[in-house]
Amino acid sequence: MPELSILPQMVLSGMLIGFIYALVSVGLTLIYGVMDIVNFAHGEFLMLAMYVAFWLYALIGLDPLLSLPVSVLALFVVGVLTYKLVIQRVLHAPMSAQIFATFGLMVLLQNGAQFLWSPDYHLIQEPLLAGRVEFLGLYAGKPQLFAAVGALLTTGIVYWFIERTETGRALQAVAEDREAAALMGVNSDRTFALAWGIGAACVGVAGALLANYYYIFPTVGTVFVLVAFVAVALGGFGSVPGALLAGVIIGIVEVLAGLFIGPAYKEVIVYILYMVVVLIRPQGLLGEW
Amino acid sequence: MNQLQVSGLTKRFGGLTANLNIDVTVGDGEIVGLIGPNGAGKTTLFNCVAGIYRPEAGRVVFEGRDVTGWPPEKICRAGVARTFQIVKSFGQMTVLENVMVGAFLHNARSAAARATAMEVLEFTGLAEKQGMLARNLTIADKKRLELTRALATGPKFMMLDEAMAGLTPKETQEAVELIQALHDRGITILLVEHVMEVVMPISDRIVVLEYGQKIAEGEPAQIARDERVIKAYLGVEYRASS
Amino acid sequence: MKRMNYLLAGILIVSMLLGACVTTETPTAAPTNPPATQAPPAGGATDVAPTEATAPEPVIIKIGALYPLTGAVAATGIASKEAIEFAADIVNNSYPDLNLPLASEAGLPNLGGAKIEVIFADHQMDPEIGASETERLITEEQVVAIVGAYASSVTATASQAAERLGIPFVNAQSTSPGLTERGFQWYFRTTPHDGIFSELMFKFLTDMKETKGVDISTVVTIHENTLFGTDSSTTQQNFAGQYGFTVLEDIAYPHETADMTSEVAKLKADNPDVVLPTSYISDAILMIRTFKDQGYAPQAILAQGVGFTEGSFLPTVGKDGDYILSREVFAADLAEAKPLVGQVNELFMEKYGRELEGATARSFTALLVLAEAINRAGSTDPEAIRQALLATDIPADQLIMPWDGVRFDPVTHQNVLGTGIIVQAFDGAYHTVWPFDLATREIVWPYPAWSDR
Amino acid sequence: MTRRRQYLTPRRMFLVLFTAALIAFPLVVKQGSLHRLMILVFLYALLGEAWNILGGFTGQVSLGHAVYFGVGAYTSTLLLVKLGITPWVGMLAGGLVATILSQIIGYPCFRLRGHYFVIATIVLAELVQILFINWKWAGGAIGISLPLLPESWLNFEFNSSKLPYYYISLSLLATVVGATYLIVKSKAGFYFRAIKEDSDAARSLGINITGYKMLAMAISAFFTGVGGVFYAQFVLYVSPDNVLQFSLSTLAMLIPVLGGIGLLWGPVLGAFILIPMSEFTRIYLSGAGSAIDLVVYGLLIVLVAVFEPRGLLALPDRLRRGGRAR
Repeated sequence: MPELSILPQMVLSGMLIGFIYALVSVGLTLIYGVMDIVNFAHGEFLMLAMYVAFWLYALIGLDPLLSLPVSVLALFVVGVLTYKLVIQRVLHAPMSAQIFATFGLMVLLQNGAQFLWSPDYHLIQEPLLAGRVEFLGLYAGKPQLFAAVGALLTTGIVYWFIERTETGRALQAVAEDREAAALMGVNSDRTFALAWGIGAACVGVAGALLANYYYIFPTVGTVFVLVAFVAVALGGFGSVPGALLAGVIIGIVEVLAGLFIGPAYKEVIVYILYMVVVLIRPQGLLGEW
Repeated sequence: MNQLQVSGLTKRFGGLTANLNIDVTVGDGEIVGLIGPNGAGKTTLFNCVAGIYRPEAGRVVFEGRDVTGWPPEKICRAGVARTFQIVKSFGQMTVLENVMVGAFLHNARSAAARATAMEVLEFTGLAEKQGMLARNLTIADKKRLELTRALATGPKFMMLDEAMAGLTPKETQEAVELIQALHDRGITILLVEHVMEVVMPISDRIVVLEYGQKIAEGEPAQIARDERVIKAYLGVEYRASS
Repeated sequence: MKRMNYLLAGILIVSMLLGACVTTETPTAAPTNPPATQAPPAGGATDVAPTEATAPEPVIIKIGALYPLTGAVAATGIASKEAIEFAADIVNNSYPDLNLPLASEAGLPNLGGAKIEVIFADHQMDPEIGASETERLITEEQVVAIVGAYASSVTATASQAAERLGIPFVNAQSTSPGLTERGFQWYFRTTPHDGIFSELMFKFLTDMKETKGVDISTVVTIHENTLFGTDSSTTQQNFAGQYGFTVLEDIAYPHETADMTSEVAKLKADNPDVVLPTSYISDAILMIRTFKDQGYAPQAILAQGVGFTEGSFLPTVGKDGDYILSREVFAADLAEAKPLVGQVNELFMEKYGRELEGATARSFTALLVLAEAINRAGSTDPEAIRQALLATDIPADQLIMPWDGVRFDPVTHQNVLGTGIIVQAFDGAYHTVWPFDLATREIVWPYPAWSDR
Repeated sequence: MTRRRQYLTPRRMFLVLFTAALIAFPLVVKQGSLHRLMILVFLYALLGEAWNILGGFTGQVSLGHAVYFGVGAYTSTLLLVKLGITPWVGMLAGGLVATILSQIIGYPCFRLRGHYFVIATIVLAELVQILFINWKWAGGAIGISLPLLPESWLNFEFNSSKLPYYYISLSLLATVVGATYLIVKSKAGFYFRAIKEDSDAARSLGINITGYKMLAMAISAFFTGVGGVFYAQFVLYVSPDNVLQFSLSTLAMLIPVLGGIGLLWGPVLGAFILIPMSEFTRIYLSGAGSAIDLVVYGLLIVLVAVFEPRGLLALPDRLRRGGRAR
């Protein structure tokens, strides 16, 4: 049994991975909040973002740090296209049909990636961000630390955007009541497209940051997406701060559970935590019905 | 004897009080109209009785049984049927199937349920539309279907929430006749309306709410004369039309 | 629900049904030998065709080969397929200068120079498909024996099907120890299993203690918690006891976990002399990265192959992979001690443009072993072949493997002479470091601290 | 009612024709591989049909049905391996255990709505899978290979021919479709659909919606569990990553959604298209692990979802305009 002195370090490390979970979840929850659709291809958006970062690095030696804007832009486009080509057409279909659609997209993207780029694993060898920083007895990998900061910033920006800007309010209005919003002259179609764009862009950030230190392969999305689903539900569907909070909680719980109960059970503990929370608060930590 | 007795009922939503200490009684076989301007708390009271909301204070007694806070399905089984202000028909099911859902409450077998359903459909005059999908009906027919569906549960007491809102005069007239017919079947009726014209003539008694409180109760004639009611709600146009 | 729909449903379904029959009636062969539909370089067709053409001779002996030709591990499957075609070519044609079974003569002498034809089937890593493809190979293709199936979970069901139908199943690569404990009559395994490999790893550690005088007594096993990892760590713990090592802890972690902080933290807390990881590639990559991040360096990291020895592992982790030790079944640099390996490797290189490695070398060997047995049996009767396999005794010098030979245990049918080697990574490539007489590089011990890289 | 009668004959005709075709199929087509394909079609049609009762008719979208499949498979297998009880008893037991589990899972989950429910079912399924991975007594991650018993109906093992499996799976499917038909026509069926359409209205008509959701879940889980038992006997190998894998949960949903969700024949049609489709794309398109087959597979799914979200059975209906499917 490891001694407790390493506890602060573990909590820190847990938070660091937690911020990544959060960042992946934010996009998901945003899309959900605006239009009640869970994007099962969300993990594949992350995968695409990571490949964008990787190829820019492999082909023109552009560091993920610098290619971040590109990934974000690319994913924004991917999001909008997904909405225009697929989601728009299943907006009024039953939930199962919507899941069906995004699930198909997931299969398509995963295997499209394997078809185009082979199932091989990639890792960005010499990113600008490397090594670790040490402070008051704690340490953290620079890329992880940077990713955490990036996650916080992005979440903050998205939150500010939704709460404070005109467009953001439009998003909320549409989320509240499409008809009413329409009367107020909000074009719900454009708003939805925007939501998908931003949602995907968030994953774009996540992918670029993750590419700094995580391996890249066609099904890398699946490693993160289930956690993201849980985080979104745990935080409350549609709640951006909720996703952030939940992501970090899950990160910490995973590490501590792994440490004290055994890595084989770390997910179990997270799932149990989730079930307990939603049974007490069916709408999740910060969500409302 | 009073079939429904609501006493001292109070319902709050966070800060605002939707119903405050309301007493309403509906006698066996009566038609009672519950009226009041929008936001007077009619639907809230209605939902407290129907079991959608649980009141903070007060009791709802139906046929001598305290049904306060019972869930809707239990209230229904006790013999209280209701319709919704915004129609909630089962859009993807046919008219007959809609009504059969109601009829199944007292029929375990499909054949029996179908028979009951057909009987009430004939009664409400929707029989020839039995094959249509509910979502393809007109508003008037949807409201009628909802009423038929509720009737199929064999209620002693029916609560109709704005059964006539948004209907053409002709449709309204048909609706009034239907309500009369229900009454003739021996069903007690509580009407929630703010369209005065239709409530006044058919109601035995009228209860008036304003700002969540009961401001008047009595026969239509005296309600029509009640100054507070007139001031609060009716305004001139009712006098004019009467 | 609309009656019309029933009707149309019916018509659609029936047409589907008929469609199903018609469409597959014609190209039944398609699933049978993907070569036809495979990318040309694999060239199954191009190899087999001439032998069929130039052999109006007595018989063609059909052998089934079951591999994952699509999906995540397709790369390995395709490579194994090439190795098997290569072996078939060596049997069917004359290679006098190779000291391999059946290399010198063309075909199988005891069967009037009969040629062997290998029919491939794709199991996609799915146990159910594996079993049914085996049945199809046996019942519809009339193969006399089967080689396969790479993944242990598929081998489990496929060999079961072969067992039921009474056809020999020679297993080249599956290393789950339990497979040879099932008391099967028709299942033979040429490759050493994880038990043997695990023992090898402890023999190596003991040898290091005795000859190099390193001071090691404690180990921690860390493994992904599916079939492969669980099997491996179980056997490792048994042998640790036998060889006098203390297992401080057995850490199981979920496959494809996103983060290994807690796993490595436990390792640091236990602070063993040697870490014994059993991982697939994704976890292996993450593990090494986390070691680096947390600056963790035990005396030695001794891996149970697979994730750590898979082709793209070292290229992916780059220099961070250096000095990792792993058990291996084969390494091309064996050529330095075993010229035969060099000869075969060159031929394979010029034919398929890639070096032999663990998977291919073992597939190659398995087919030779099977062919040699069929030849000795002098008949294609399954029971005769089974008896011949039981009597197999191929000396080490006729193998490209670092084994002491091939001889099957009369009960379990496990090759009792199989063994492995220990390799270590030096600038992006693995080199044999043990047994010392096969070593091509001097072992680096202990594992250097990350700070002095 | 009258409309029903006048349509009855063509439907009967089709049913007879269809059943006859299926019974005759293996006698006409002798290829074992095609028998196997059909067996899979029947099995997955059964899964879809079972899912449809909960997800299609009652509108509770579950993505955790792998649990019931796996638990069914494990139950019969453990009974056989540990106690030597014939799988036929195991089939009943498997269904029952799945049903019981479904009630344990359903109780908390039905307090959740919409996507909260979906995610909860996924999470619980994952949880069960992890528990099985770590449950040594039940074979842990390694799973259990079923003992090879002499081929017999009692042992539920056949190796010389797949025909018994074919007819067992066919009759299982027939039973489930028949049962579903009766359920849909019954009180419970009407209540299921009412709950899906509008739960408030349903309650106002005296329906105990939680109770009926649990009932739908129970029936659905039972059939799924039985399917799992058949699979275990067919493949003779159960492990957490073959009978408890997430893809089973998705497949159970994809099939009815493809064919026509909430329609009796939707899952059957869905399975008859999806399973052969994925098999054939695999056989004809899969080159050297390029995964092009799954690319096509995914693309087809998206196309169906985009152009006929109500499922293929809605197509004829769309042609007859008015969109009156479901």
